[in-house]
Amino acid sequence: MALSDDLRDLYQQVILDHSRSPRNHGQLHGEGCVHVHGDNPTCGDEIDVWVKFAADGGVEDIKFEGQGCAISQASASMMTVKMKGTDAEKLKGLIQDFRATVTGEGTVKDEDTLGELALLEGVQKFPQRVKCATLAWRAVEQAMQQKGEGS
Amino acid sequence: MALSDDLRDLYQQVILDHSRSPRNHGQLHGEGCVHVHGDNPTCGDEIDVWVKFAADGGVEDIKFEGQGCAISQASASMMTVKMKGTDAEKLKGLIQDFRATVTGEGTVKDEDTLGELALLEGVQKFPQRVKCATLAWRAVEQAMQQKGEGS
Amino acid sequence: MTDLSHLRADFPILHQQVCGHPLVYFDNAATSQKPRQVIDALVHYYEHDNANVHRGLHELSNRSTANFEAVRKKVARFIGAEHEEEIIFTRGSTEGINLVAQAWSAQHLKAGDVVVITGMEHHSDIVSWQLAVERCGATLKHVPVLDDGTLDISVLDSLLATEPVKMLACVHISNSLGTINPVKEICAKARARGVATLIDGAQAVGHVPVNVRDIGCDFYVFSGHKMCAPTGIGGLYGRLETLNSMQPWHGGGEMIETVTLERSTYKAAPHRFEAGTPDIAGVIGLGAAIDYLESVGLENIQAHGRELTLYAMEKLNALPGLRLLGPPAPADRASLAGFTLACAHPHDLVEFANTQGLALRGGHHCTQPLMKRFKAPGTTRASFYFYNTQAEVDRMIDILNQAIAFFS
Amino acid sequence: MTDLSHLRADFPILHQQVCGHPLVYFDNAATSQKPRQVIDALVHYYEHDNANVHRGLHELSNRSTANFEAVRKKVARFIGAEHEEEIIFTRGSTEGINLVAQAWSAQHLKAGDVVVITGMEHHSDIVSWQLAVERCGATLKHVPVLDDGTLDISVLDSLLATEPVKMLACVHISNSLGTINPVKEICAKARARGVATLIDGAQAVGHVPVNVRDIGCDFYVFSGHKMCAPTGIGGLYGRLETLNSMQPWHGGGEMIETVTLERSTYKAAPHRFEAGTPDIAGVIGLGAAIDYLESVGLENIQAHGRELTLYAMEKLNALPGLRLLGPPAPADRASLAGFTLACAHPHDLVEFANTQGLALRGGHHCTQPLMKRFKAPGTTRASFYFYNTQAEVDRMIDILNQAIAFFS
Ligand SMILES: Cc1ncc(COP(=O)(O)O)c(C=O)c1O
Ligand SMILES: Cc1ncc(COP(=O)(O)O)c(C=O)c1O
Repeated sequence: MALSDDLRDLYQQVILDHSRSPRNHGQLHGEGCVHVHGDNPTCGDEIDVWVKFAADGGVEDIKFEGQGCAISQASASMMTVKMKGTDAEKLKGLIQDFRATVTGEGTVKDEDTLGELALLEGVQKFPQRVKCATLAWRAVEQAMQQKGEGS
Repeated sequence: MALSDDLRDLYQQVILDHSRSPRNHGQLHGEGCVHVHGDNPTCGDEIDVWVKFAADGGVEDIKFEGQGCAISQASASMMTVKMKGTDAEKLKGLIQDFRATVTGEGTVKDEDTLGELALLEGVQKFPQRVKCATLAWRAVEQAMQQKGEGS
Repeated sequence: MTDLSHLRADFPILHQQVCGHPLVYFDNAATSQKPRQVIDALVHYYEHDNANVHRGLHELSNRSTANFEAVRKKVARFIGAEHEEEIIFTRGSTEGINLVAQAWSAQHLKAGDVVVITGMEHHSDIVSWQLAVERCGATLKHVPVLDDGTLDISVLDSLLATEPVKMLACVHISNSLGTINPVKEICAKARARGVATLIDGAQAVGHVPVNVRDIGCDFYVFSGHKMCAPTGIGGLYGRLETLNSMQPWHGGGEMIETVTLERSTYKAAPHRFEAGTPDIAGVIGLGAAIDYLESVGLENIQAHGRELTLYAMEKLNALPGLRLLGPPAPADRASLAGFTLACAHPHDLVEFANTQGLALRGGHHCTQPLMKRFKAPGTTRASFYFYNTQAEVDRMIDILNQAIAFFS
Repeated sequence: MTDLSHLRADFPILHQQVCGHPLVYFDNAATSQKPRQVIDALVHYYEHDNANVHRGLHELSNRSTANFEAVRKKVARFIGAEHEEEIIFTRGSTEGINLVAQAWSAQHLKAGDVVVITGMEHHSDIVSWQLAVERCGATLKHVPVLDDGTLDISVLDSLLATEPVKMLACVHISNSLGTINPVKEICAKARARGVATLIDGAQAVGHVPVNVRDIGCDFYVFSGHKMCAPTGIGGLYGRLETLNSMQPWHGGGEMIETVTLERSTYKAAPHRFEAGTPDIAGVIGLGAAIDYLESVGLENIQAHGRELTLYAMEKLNALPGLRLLGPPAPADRASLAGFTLACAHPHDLVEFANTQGLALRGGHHCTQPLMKRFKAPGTTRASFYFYNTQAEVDRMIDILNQAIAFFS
């Protein structure tokens, strides 16, 4: 009973590893920190993201807590790794490229920056999991908006 | 294109004749007269029956007005002819026998009294028309009840 | 005449004998027949894809959900809605009207307000609004019907000008008269006064091209079973912002975001208004019906209906003692003819016709006030669809002639 | 073990490959599959009898009406109702619950009253009552669930003794835990206090013998699609005098006696609560499903389910990191198993299973408060019906073992 290739693509070792041992797990407090809660009510996935924005609008530091499926938690963990220290310009590109990666719509402009996140390409074959993969990302977009409104 | 036997049985010449020229058409007023309105809301058939009961509970006089299908109007007309002058005992028997005739349930006890009304037997083949044939009869039953309550 | 008789082969039910005669089915305004293609879609669904929608992650559920939501998109396109989220699946027109009369009214109708309907509404559009105004102390008024079977628009104008009207509910095509109402003009008048509009399209969708954006209504309802789709499915169109301004109607699965024992939050339209397991197969069948009707072409369906009605009206008008209700010009009416015969009550006529294999409908057609308006105890109605033929109309006229001879 | 595997031949959908593996369908609590006999009944209806009910006098309409009303009688017998007039056709359990929560409450629930539900209700029974109490200023309380997945009846006793309770709504069989509640005992307690009762039988009818008179409830709802019938049809049982004490719910055709533009009068139950064209084919299909289930035998279905669940529970309990929710004794539960696995989230597990052809369901199963109660983000649920086999359970255990190896 061999596992299907699609399934192996979806749950690559790196992804399972991130879901089991999430990086940047925890909270951030203090000035300049924005906290956003996101959820996928139908599946019950939940995420809390804390972002400390840099002066230029980039991400100085980022942490998260959450519960949910391997895809949502791994995506959050991998996202924080990539985002930490990213400037505003790159941040926007990264978000766009990631969405293109998991949906298969649009083109990825900067493969290098995406790095490991490109592994989440396997989600394309599982359209109903796109909202799992993008949960943390939507929280960050919301944080960017909140920051924008605050300043 | 011969007409079906069932249809000819339903609309016998006598029945059509009664529906075209109803007997005992009109109203009754004065002491001892009971007036009842009946309808079949789904088909729109309507009937008004006036009964002057005799002292023994029989029918001294009876008239009706109404609008509706040939079956409902013919049945009302033929009913008034038979009921006029009937004593209480015979009245009950007549009503039971008529119901047995049109529904095909139960047995007719007194064919003689029924007379012409036996022609409405054709209704048995058209179960959805039973309520047309019995419209006026239900009104008389209601009148009997009202009289009973009044005395 | 537009010849669509080859399509009869798609309808298994038409090829049967009734009382020893070939069936002539002229009761299409009550419900239409279903083509093989729609029946096959149901069978295929149950034999291959059946699973509950929205909640699963397994293959059958994914397939069902994708097919189900694809029909929402199809319906939106078919009736000219801007967003697929504007389409709510209902059991039929009646449920759609009740949804609006309850959920919209709860938010937007209060004591002293006026709801306007017309004298030619179907009971569903009368009774739901009677119940709605009763609940909140509003008042129901109506636009009367003129002798020619059209609406007295001058009364509408004066109601809109003088009364605190909040909602105008109007039938697109009258199921008793065949009148096609000028709904675009009517909705424009209402909109100019800030009055919301609900159009009852039970007799229109699948029979004439319908575009809700062009009509400019806030709500529009239709029944699948009258347009080749299965029984038990229909649709409500609502403008997105209007729908999302309304609180939920029924509580249950699929319409919620989070539920605690204390309180709940709700999804946006359309799911907010689709509590519980929907009629999934019905939706799939509705999609197949739309595909089928589009392959025939709405313009062809309309043209054929108009020609057949013109033909039938000429023949009917020649019968002694026959009074035809509704607009005299076939261009202003849909493909049905409601009439009275001096010598026979509708029920006797329908009974007679049935013994000759002809399916007509007699009665008040769920429009009792309209019958009273025309002083008819009821009418006999012949209603056509694209699979009906001129030969069938000839057969009807034959049978009516026999009936006249029989009952006179 | 009760062997019903020969019945698989009646279910075309079961004989397919999913992701290259034979389909194992364990999502029966979401919806059941349909036997050939039910599909055939639908096809026969559309190919021979299709016509609108109640309103016609022609042959097809008479046939449809007779067949339609015959199913009402059949349903009444099937669930032990005294009168066929006590059966109202609905889209499913959710619509039935909402009908009661709206139409019964309008007459019988007022500010200050209390409605009691339980901690294991489906969202449909939580949200409809939340909406109902909100409308009139009543209060919603609940009977909590104990660790073993049964109700804390002592809390019910004290609520009934101390609160102005007017309605008690309780699920017959929990769709998440599998708990079979002692509904007869519960209804007796309520009745002793003059409290009305609504039992949600979505998971019970067609799975265990149900007799509403024996249960002694005022209302009982069920969904056809969970018992081999088509989607879009279900039933509400209500005691006749209770139903006739309620005002209409939806306005429309079939539920009225006379309509004027000013006011209307209404039919008695059941038609009072069936406005508009019903899902006629759905009703016909429901009748065919009942015939089918009775030919299999409810006792056989129940025995088979119990044996299969016992077998599955033993195997599941042996898996590392698996926590089974609900009563530990299979005799107290219906044929489903909801569980969590330490190493994998339900959605990952269901996704994994699907690639092996196994259809499980993962998530909150429309019981979010219950998930919170058991501190689970959701569960994975395997739910069985009579056409499932021991070999399929073995296959599931195999796949779960692989999943554990994969995700750990
Ligand atoms: C004009 C009109 N409105 C509403 C309805 C009600 O539709 P349904 O019975 O499908 O809910 C009908 C059909 O009976 C109709 O003809
Ligand atoms: C216990 C219970 N109640 C109510 C429902 C709702 O049933 P439906 O979605 O068929 O209306 C379900 C099924 O989802 C259920 O399992």
